[in-house]
This record gives sequence, C-alpha cells and structure tokens, in this order.
Amino acid sequence: MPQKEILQFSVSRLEILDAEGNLDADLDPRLPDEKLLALYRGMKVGRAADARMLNLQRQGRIGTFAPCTGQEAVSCAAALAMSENDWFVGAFRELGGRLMRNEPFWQYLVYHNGFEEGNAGHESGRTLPFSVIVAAQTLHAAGVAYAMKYKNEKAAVVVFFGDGATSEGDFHEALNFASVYKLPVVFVCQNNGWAISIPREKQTNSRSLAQKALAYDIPTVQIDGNDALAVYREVRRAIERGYEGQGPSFIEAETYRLLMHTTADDPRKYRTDDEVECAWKNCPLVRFKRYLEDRGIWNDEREAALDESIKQEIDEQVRIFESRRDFKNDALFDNVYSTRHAIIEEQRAMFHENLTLERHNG
Amino acid sequence: MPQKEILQFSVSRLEILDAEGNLDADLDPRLPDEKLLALYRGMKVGRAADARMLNLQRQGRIGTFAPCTGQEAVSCAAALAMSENDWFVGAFRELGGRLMRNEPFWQYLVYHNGFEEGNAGHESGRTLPFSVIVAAQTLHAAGVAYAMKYKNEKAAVVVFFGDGATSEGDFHEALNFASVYKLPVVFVCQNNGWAISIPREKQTNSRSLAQKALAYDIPTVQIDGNDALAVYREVRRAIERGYEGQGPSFIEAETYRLLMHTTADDPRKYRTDDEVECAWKNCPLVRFKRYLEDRGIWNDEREAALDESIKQEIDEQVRIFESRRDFKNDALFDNVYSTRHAIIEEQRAMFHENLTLERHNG
Amino acid sequence: MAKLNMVQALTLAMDQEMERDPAVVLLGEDIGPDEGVFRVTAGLWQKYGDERVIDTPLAESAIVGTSIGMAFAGLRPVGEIQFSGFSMLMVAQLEAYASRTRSRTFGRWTAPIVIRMPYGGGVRAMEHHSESREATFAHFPGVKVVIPSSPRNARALLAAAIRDDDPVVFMEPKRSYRAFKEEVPDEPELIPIGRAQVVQEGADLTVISWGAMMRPTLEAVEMVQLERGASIEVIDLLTLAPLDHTTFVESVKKTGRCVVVQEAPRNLGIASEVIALLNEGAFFHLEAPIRRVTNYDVITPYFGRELMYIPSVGRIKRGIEETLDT
Amino acid sequence: MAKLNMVQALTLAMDQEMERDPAVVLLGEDIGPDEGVFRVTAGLWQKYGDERVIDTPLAESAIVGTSIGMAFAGLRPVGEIQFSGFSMLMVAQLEAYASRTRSRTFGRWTAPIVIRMPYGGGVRAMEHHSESREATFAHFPGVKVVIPSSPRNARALLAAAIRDDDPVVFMEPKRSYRAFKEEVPDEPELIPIGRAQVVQEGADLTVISWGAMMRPTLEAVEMVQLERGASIEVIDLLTLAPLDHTTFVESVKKTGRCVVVQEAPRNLGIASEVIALLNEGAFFHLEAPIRRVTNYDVITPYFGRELMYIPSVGRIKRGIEETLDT
Ligand SMILES: Cc1ncc(C[n+]2csc(CCOP(=O)(O)OP(=O)(O)O)c2C)c(N)n1
Ligand SMILES: Cc1ncc(C[n+]2csc(CCOP(=O)(O)OP(=O)(O)O)c2C)c(N)n1
Ligand SMILES: [Mg+2]
Ligand SMILES: [Mg+2]
Repeated sequence: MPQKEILQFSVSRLEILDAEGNLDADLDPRLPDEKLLALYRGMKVGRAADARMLNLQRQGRIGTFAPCTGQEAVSCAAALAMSENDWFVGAFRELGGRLMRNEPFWQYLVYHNGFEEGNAGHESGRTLPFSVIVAAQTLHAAGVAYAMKYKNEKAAVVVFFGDGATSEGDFHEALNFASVYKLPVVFVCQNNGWAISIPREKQTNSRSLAQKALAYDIPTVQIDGNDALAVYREVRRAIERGYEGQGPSFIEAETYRLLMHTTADDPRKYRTDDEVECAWKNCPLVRFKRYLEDRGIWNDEREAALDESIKQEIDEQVRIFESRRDFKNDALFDNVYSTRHAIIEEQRAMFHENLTLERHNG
Repeated sequence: MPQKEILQFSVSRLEILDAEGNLDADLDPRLPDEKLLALYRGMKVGRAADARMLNLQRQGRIGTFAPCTGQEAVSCAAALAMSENDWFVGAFRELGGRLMRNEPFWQYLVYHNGFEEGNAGHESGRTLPFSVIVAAQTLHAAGVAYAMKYKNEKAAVVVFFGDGATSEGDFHEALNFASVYKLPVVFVCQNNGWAISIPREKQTNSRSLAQKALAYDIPTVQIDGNDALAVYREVRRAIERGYEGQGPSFIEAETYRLLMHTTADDPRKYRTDDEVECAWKNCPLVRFKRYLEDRGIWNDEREAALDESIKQEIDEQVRIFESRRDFKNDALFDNVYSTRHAIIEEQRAMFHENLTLERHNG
Repeated sequence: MAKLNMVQALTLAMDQEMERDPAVVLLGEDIGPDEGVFRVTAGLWQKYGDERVIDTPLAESAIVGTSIGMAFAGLRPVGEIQFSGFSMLMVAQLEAYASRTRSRTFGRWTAPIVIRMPYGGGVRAMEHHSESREATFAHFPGVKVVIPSSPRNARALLAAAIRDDDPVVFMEPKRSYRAFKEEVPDEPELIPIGRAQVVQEGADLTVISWGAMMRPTLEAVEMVQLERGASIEVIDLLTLAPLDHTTFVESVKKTGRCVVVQEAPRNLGIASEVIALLNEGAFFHLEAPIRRVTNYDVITPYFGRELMYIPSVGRIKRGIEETLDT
Repeated sequence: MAKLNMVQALTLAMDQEMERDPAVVLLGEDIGPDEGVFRVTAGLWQKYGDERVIDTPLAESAIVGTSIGMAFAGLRPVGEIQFSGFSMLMVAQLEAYASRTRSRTFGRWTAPIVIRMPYGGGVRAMEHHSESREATFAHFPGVKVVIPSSPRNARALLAAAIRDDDPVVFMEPKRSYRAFKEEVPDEPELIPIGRAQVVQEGADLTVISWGAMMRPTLEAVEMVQLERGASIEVIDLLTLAPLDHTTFVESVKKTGRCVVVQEAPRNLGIASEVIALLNEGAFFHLEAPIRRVTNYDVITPYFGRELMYIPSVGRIKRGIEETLDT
C-alpha cells in the first residue's frame, strides 16, 4: 500500500477572442448586440475617464489615483455579467466596471479630490466603495455572500483584487471561508503582471495564480483578461454556480497595467518600455472593436459618434464635480458614531473655534 | 486555442508501516537499530511524560497544558530525522520531539507551572520555545530559514502546526514566502482531526491538507502520521531537499488527538467515544513496537526495562521541577528591554514596595 | 428574575437578541456544539442551528472581516474572539473598515458588528490568554469599547451593543465569568452605551475603574470607609470609548481627589486618558495628584506570578489612603 | 558633512549600518529596484543585492514575522511597512512575539528587529496613508518606538535602532522627508534611544512634541517668544516608548506650564501618557492645566480636509498663549 496518488487537479486556460481578433466560435457567449455595444461603451468610458483623470491629476485638480488603462475588459465584462442584485466588491482599479454599475463619475472625482463625500449618498446599490487595504475586501465579499445565502437571496458577490493581493493572509482566509460555507462568491484576480514594482514572478513562485484556488477545492480557471468575452463567460458561469448553491469560483484574469501603479509611481524604475509597448498590442479595446466590426455592428462613423458622446458625458461629469466644492469643514465629526457623543461634539466646537481664529489671524 | 488544460497537479499518500504492523519493505528507510530504539524510546518518553503531566495537572501542581498522546510519531520521528543544526520550530503539541531535542522535561514543567523560567537558559540549541498564537511560528520558521540560506549554513527548519493552523493568514504568507525564496523549510502539518471542537472537515472544504501546498508549487505529500517510518522518511527527504537548495516541502501527517485539546477542554461535547476508541487502534507506539519485535530487536523484557528507565527519568525530572520553586518575584522587570530604563526600574521599586506592604498587611 | 452568573447573563442577552431579530448571527471558533470555550454560547447552536451560530475556521481576521461584510448586507453579526490575546490578528479589519466605514461613506455604509472577547488575568490561563488590551481598541476613532463588571450590567450592555449601530468591541472579564451571581430580570434590559455609572456617591475621593477590577475596588473602598470613615465615590466606566468624561469630571470636581484602578499595564492605558481629561476638566479642583493603580509595564505575566502584578485589594486600598493623605 | 534631507539621511544610516554589519538586511515591499515608494532605500539594492535588500511579497505580517525568525537566527532585519496605515496587519506578530520574546525566555531568545514606516499626514496621500499610530505600538510593553524630526537625528536614531538589541518601531514623518535639509556628519553618529532632547531651554512653559509636529511647534514657539518675550522650553521626545519622563518632568517642575503637541487623535495618544506622568511627577509645580494640541477623535481625514485637522502653527501658538495666560 506504498505511495499512491490520491488526488488529481488541473488548471485550464480559456481564451475566446485573441489579440488578433480570432474568435473561438464554440465558446463565444453570443451576447445580443445591445449587450456587446454596452460592453464596448463601458470599456471606452473607462479608458476615457482614466485619461481625463490623468489630466486632472497633472493639473492638481485631483489627487493621487490608480489608473486602470489596459484592464477595462475585466471589470466591465464582469459588471455586464452581473445583475443589479449581485454585489460588486472592488479594490481600487475597477473604474470601468464601477461606472457601468452606475457609480457617478463626478463622485469618483470628488473622492479622488480628497473628500469622503465621494463615497456618500449615491444610489449605486450593491457596489461597495473603494478598498485600499490590499485583499481586505475579499473577506467583506465572503461576509456579504454569507448574508445573501442566509437571506435566501438570489445574488452573488463578485470581488476584484490584484495579483499582489494573493499574498496577503486575508485573501487566504476569505477563500477558505467561502469554500467552507459554499458561498456565492466569484473571486476575480486581476493579474496585471505587477504589484507596484514587484513582478508577478516574484510575488509568488507558483506557475499560475489560478492554482491558488486548488488549496480550497474551489473551481478555478485562468483566462485572458483582455478578452472581454472570456471574462463575461466565466464570470457569468461562476455567478450561476453561486446562484445554484455550488459555492465560490476563482478566475485568474491575465491582463496588464499599461500605465503607472498610481500617479505617484514611476514605472521606468522597474520595467522596460519594450515590455509596455508589447503589452499595448494586447489592448482589450482594439480586439473587441474588431469583433464588433466583424459582426457588422460597428464602423468608424459609429466609433466617432461614441467618442463624441463619451466626451460629452465626461465633460458633464467633470463639470458637476467642479461645481461640488462646498463641503462642510466639520464633516468628519458627523459620522464618528451613529449618535452624537459629548466628547465628539466638544471637539467639534473646538474645531470651529480654531477655524474661526485661524481665519481671523491668517 | 479554446479551453485547454495548462497545469496538472497531484497529491500522493505514503504509508510504510500500517496499523496492523504490515511493512512496505521497499519504502522502509532501514534505520540502524540504535536509531530505531532511540525513536521508540522517544515516543514512549513522550507518552509517559504526557501521562505524568495529566497527573500533575489534576493535582494542581501544574496548569493547563495540551496533551500530545497519539501524535508522538510525528514530532519524534521528525526530531530523529533532524541534525543538531536543523531548527525545530514547534507550536504546543510536540512534547516527544522536544524531549528528543534535549529540552529538559523539568523546564517544560516549570513553564507549565506558569513561570517563564521554563523557556530560559537551557541549551537545547536550535529549538524555539512554545508558540501559542496559532500559525504565527510558520513565519518565524521562514525567517530562520532565510537566515540559514543567507549564511550558507547547511541547516533546514522543521516547523510544526495543526490542521486548524492552515486556516490562518500567517500560514499562507509563510508558505508563499518560503516558496518565493526557495527556503529550506519543512512544513509539517499535524492533522490530528480536530482544532478544539472543529473537525477537519469543517476547518476547510479541501479533500486534503496536503493540497494546500499546491497553491505555492511546494512539493507535498500526505502521510500516515502515526507511521513513524513514513514520517522519518519524508521529513528526511524534505530536509535534504532543503540542504540542496530545492526549497520548502509540505507534509500532511494524518494522526489523531487521543485526549482532550487541553486539560481545560471536554471533548465529549463534540466527538463520540466510539471515534476515540477506534482511533486508539491506530496508536503509533503499538505498531512500532511490533515492527521492532519483527526485526528481532525487542521483547517484553526490554519493554519492561525501558518502562522502568523512563519512569525513573521522569521521576527525576519531576523531582528537579519540584525543587525549582525559588523564582524571583520581580523577574518580569528584568527583560522588558535589553538595558535598564528608568520607567521600568521605578515600577520595579513600586512593585517591591507593594509586595512588602502586602506581606506586612496580609 | 433569576440569579445568574456573568456567563449565563451573556448567554441570555444573545438568546433574547436572536429571538428578537433574525438578523443577529453569531460567529467564532468553537461556539457551536462546544458552546464556546467558556460556554458563553451554551444552548444557542442547539436552538438556532448552524446558520445562525457559525463555527468558523481558525481565522480571526476572517471572523471580523466577514462580520463587516455581513453587516454591509444587513445582518447583525456578533463575532467571538476566543481570547483577547488573539485579537491583534483582526485589528487591521477593525481599524481600517469597521471603525471608519460610517465616516468615510457618510453613513451610506455602516458596520454594526459586535466583537466579543474574554480578557484579563487571574484564572491561571496559558500564555497570551490573560491580556487586557482595551486601550488598543479604544484608541481607534469610531470604535466603541464596552466592558461589563457584573452579570446584570453584562446582559444589559451586550443587548445594547447588539442593537447599537456602531462597531462595538465587547470585552468580558473572564475572571468575573463565574465569580458571583446576581439577580437579572427576565425581560430584556438595556444600558446605554457611552455612559459611566456612579456606583456609590461620596465626598472625599473618586475611584474610577471597570471590568474585573470593580470587585477588588469595591472591597478596598469598603475597607477604607470602615477604617477611616471616608466618603468615597465609585465610578464604573462601563464604556471605555467613547468615554463619559462628564460623569467623572463632575465627580472629581466635587471630591478633589481621584484614584484610577486598571488591570492593564500603566503606559497608555485608559487611566492615562482619564487623567488627561481630568487635567483638562477638573484641574483647579484637584487637591492631590490622581493616582493610578495598575499593572506594570511588563509583559502580561504567565500565571505563576500574575496575582502579584494585577492590582490587589491591598494595593488599591493603599492607593486610596495615600491619595486621601496627600 | 553634507546637507541632506531626511530621506537621504535615512538612506545613509542604512548604508553605513549595512557596511558595518553583514547581519543587517532590509526587507519590504518595493524596496529593491523601485528603491521604496519614498526612495528611502535608494541605491541599496544596487549596492547590496537581492539577498540583503529583499523585495517581499505583499504581506505585512510576513515582513514582521519573518524578521522575527531572522533575528532569532542572528540577523538584524530592518523591515519596511510601506505606509503606517498597513501596519495593523502585523501587530499580532509585534505584540505576541517581537515585544515579549526577550521577557518570556529570559533573554534566551531575542528579536532585535527594526520596523520602519512612514507615518502622518500633510502630503495629500490616498486614504489609509496618513495615520499616526505611534500610541498603538507604544502601548505594547517591550516595544521601543522612535520618531525622528530632522535629517540629522533621523540618521543617528535609525543607526541606533539598528544596533539596538530590542524591537524598534521606527516611524518616519513623511511630511518631513523632503521638507528641509540639514548638515549630517559623514561619520556614523548615534543618538541613544530612550532619551528626549531639550531643543531649547526656557523658564515660563514647556512645549513637548515629536516628529512632523516639531517644525510647526518651533515656529509657533518663536512667534510667541518674539511677540511676548516669553521664555519657552522645547522638548523633542524622539523616543515614544519607553518615555524619558525624567527630562520632561524636570522641565515642567521648573516651568510650571506645559503644552503637548500631537498629530494623532487626542484620545489615548502619547500626550495622554505624558500628562499622566506629569500629574504624577510634577503635580505640585503645575500652575495651569496641561494643554493638548492634537488632531480630533475622528478618522484620519482624507486629504481634502486634512490640514484643517492636523495641528497648525496657529493652533499651537494659541495653545501656548492660553496656557501662559491661565
Ligand atoms: C495591506 C496593504 N499593503 C500595501 C499596500 C500598498 N499598495 C497599494 S497597491 C499595492 C500593490 C497591489 O498589487 P496588486 O494586488 O497586484 O494590485 P494592482 O495594484 O496591480 O492592481 C501596494 C503594495 C496597501 N494598499 N495595502
Ligand atoms: C490565533 C489563535 N487563535 C485561537 C487560538 C486558540 N486555540 C488554541 S489551539 C486551537 C486549535 C488549534 O487547532 P490545530 O491547529 O488543529 O492544532 P491542535 O490543537 O489540534 O494541535 C485554538 C483555536 C490560538 N491559540 N491562537
Ligand atoms: Mg497587480
Ligand atoms: Mg488539530
């Protein structure tokens, strides 16, 4: 009864639409035209919004932010695959998907201009706000999913995180928790090749990130994350698995961060221009556009019209953002607790006194 | 290019000496007699020491402790497989192995009688003290291994932890860290079926714990942890892999906690007597004794002599323990920092004053 | 009305809150069939089942992190950390999310979770099982920290914590778990979080304490009163964050003298903040330095020596006497 | 002797310590080719290579936990936490192992590690990038906490921290990283850990601060001195744990008045402990309440409002004036 193999595992990789625009017709999810167009628009909006933010940041009109350019297919196709009842739990690099979930861009800008008001009040439903502590949100996703299961709601949770996030303890605890209770969580790893300056190969010694899920017996797949059709298909399947009580799924979406980590970062310090140039050839938008053209539902004219409409939309949002500058100075005191407490209110009074004196003196 | 399998993994299981004493001669590590006898003695000492502690605890002569009965093969055979230069990094359930590493039992008792002196001063070399925070020590093991590699020492680190520990974030971070730097760490998971009241099946939804290592591309194996020969063989192989710069290894040793979690625990609340009775049939000592007998190097007479010698040894250690009760009251102030600080010394003075007054008044 | 010890009173609170509100769920290590290592969840798994009394994997960050997610989605999770010594593993989730989600989203998202944990020494426990870390949690803006001192206030405070819309770290003095019984009304009772209790009024000196230190404190106070006829006001803080400074500032304005009794080490404990607030609010009424009777700034001693380090009745008594004499 | 900013001074300290002692290794996220997100490790990876300047996976508990292991085995690891906002993920390793290994093993094992981290606000950083959590670390017995305020003392304190046989949390005021330059001697220089520095002597009032608050504090002090001819003593704590209370108690005994300036929220900050110690050591010399000029007990504001909340020169000045006038 010596040594014997008791368990086998494998990781497979899925690509539907490659960088050259070749399509695997069998796997094509055959989305209706209006969905395809919505997806393309979403990705284009994400790209354009990113570019605008870069401008605003350089002009000092907003603060540091993490651009998403190159990764639009992941969050946008996932957002398309989700219903309103599903939960979108992001980190900080899902601009396209967030906007598709109806988060107003002007609020996104308010937030990135340093005001918590950017997280407040908009009715984007089940989209959780930014999460900066890497991997922490994976646990929130598991908790939300527990609540959905507990309440017997037909709803799944799609949570996004990077390749770097897979090294954190919270990531591990979240996958285990989701697996133990068979929770409807779709773990979407945006493997963009880098965690700031750490390349994927130094982040972990594993041959894939998809295989991380084997530790928990969670169904897993690696996909080309710049292939919006593959993202859509796998996220959708995973959501349905969640609805059916089959538990969590894991998706490694291989993509690339085409720009800097954040606007405070200088990627030249750790990667070559060549690598980046090469990566631009895999741009998720280019191949998707070709796919639409091949289907005969797209042409240069429509492209121009779309660009114009997006520009107007973004202009409008920036205009709203610029007009929202009347923020209460003492807002931080408002929500320390759900009810007022003497110690906070005394400090609020001190705060006002100080501000008044400051104005008076300065 | 549709969907294709890109990576295959498997987990195998190894047994050499089964519960009935059947031996897989091909896999038998063929240890020389004196090593076999040392190993048997080590396991017996562990068992007897455990029993004595249970007595002492019931008499109130020591405090709460975590018995190891049933799991002796894991830490003892691992200790045998290690050289003095290798590091033994335990949790709290490796009594047998610790004693084989020359940790004096009387010190172990001092510790369990509530005095930090039990961790102090003994020259057990590269054996780290007790670690209570579950899984935390796996990171220390990785750090020690980094130092060994950095210093070019021929030394590996064997770290022990339970099935429950595999759920903690630190466990995950340690495996990843060890894998990234190809560190000479042997991760030994003592899967004893329970984490206090949580059965292995509820701790994780995975079919094995061995497969946890697949996430990091760390070589892994599941073994019968009550099979001392299997433990020896795999730990030894893993240590050598470490020496050769091949990085970490993972071993899931399936065993069983025959007694309570700690003396403060009542296992009847969560598991049946039947289950426990069944598990006694797998006792690692019984089969090993039979193996020795089959090899013609053991008999009842020797067993009786061994029992007597162990009893004397333990009696002697308990005697030393009982004689070491002259602990400094203010010892806690001695090692807050490496050098004296006014604030601590002032408090030491207050402490003495208080003790004096207390004695005076009470 | 039944006579309950603190463990029973806590169980009662959870039971009644679970009956009242199906959104209340419990999660933690060994809280199901094992009923918690101190049996605080006794009978609840049997009554409410796996889905509401959730035995979790061994992962403290997960207990709090998933609680936060559950709360986002409308549940009222009550997480148990088996001993406060393991609570450091979850402070990141507490500090970065539970404490500030309300503020950073203007109330769009909130994290009404309770994190229960036994704390403190005196029960001859293993290493890392006897810490008093309330100040660590209390230092994070947005977190409420509550510590009961008796069966009755434990029940009423835990019920209030579960109904509270903010994250509450609820620390249970394990030394008091079974130390004594008290009449606890059958009907749900609430004590507002954020208020200290004047346990007894007095004119000459104010003693402030909380949790497991209340019992030796009251004993010491009684001795001093008997021996010297002094009139001593005693305050049980009950909530450590946000502090009810009004109550103790008013008290010390009246008495002019104050002793703070704390089980935790001295440096940066709750007593430090109490003194700072008294310095600000009652300075001109102080007739003597405020005295701290606390543990020392050493690691929490293993049980062989712990009782020499935790404030004793004698030390507290001397602290009061010396302050009266200054 | 060269004029360096704080970043350059810190780099110099690490470079010289690495040259001196091959046991010194650095580890952290992005400290290699990227040279740290603030470039504090500039040139060190190029000079010392992968083995001594270790780019780690994204895992803070691992950075500290493996540092502890390295220290057990004779290395002198200097870990970097990218921003103090992420440091909560490693407090379990700090509290349960780094801080107490020496005590719990009577020195048989020790954890001489340094954990560097930038802290504090004022640089318009993202959320969770501007906290001041020194009190969290300082509350753990056995941990030393050091915060420099200038290039020269940053270099000398970091060198001392690396040579120190105890775990040191070394917090770098990122607002001061490039704010100004100072002459820094070429030769290694050490400042003993555990000692505060009297920056200037004075007779009427003592101002105590540390880190990034030293600059606005000194500015405010100068204004008050000019405007009112007051004589003000200024103390830079430098070490937050263990506190050098002798220095500030003696000072306040002399001046009778004190203001503590702190960037962190008020509740349970270092200022609270300073006040508690002054209450104990200088009570009968105090002529006015000790004043705290601090942030408020709210979450660390996102950058849009942060400068309204962090103590400003004006607030510090008023704090001093009002205390002089009481
Ligand atoms: C716990 C924690 N540690 C460190 C950081 C600093 N940091 C922000 S993003 C980042 C890299 C994240 O890499 P990855 O997960 O791959 O996401 P990506 O940025 O590539 O989208 C780091 C180190 C953080 N935000 N949180
Ligand atoms: C971080 C942490 N959480 C909880 C505990 C309490 N505790 C001690 S042992 C234990 C179970 C450990 O199970 P396992 O890892 O399987 O080891 P075993 O006790 O079975 O040897 C628990 C929950 C702890 N010591 N540390
Ligand atoms: Mg990445
Ligand atoms: Mg176990």
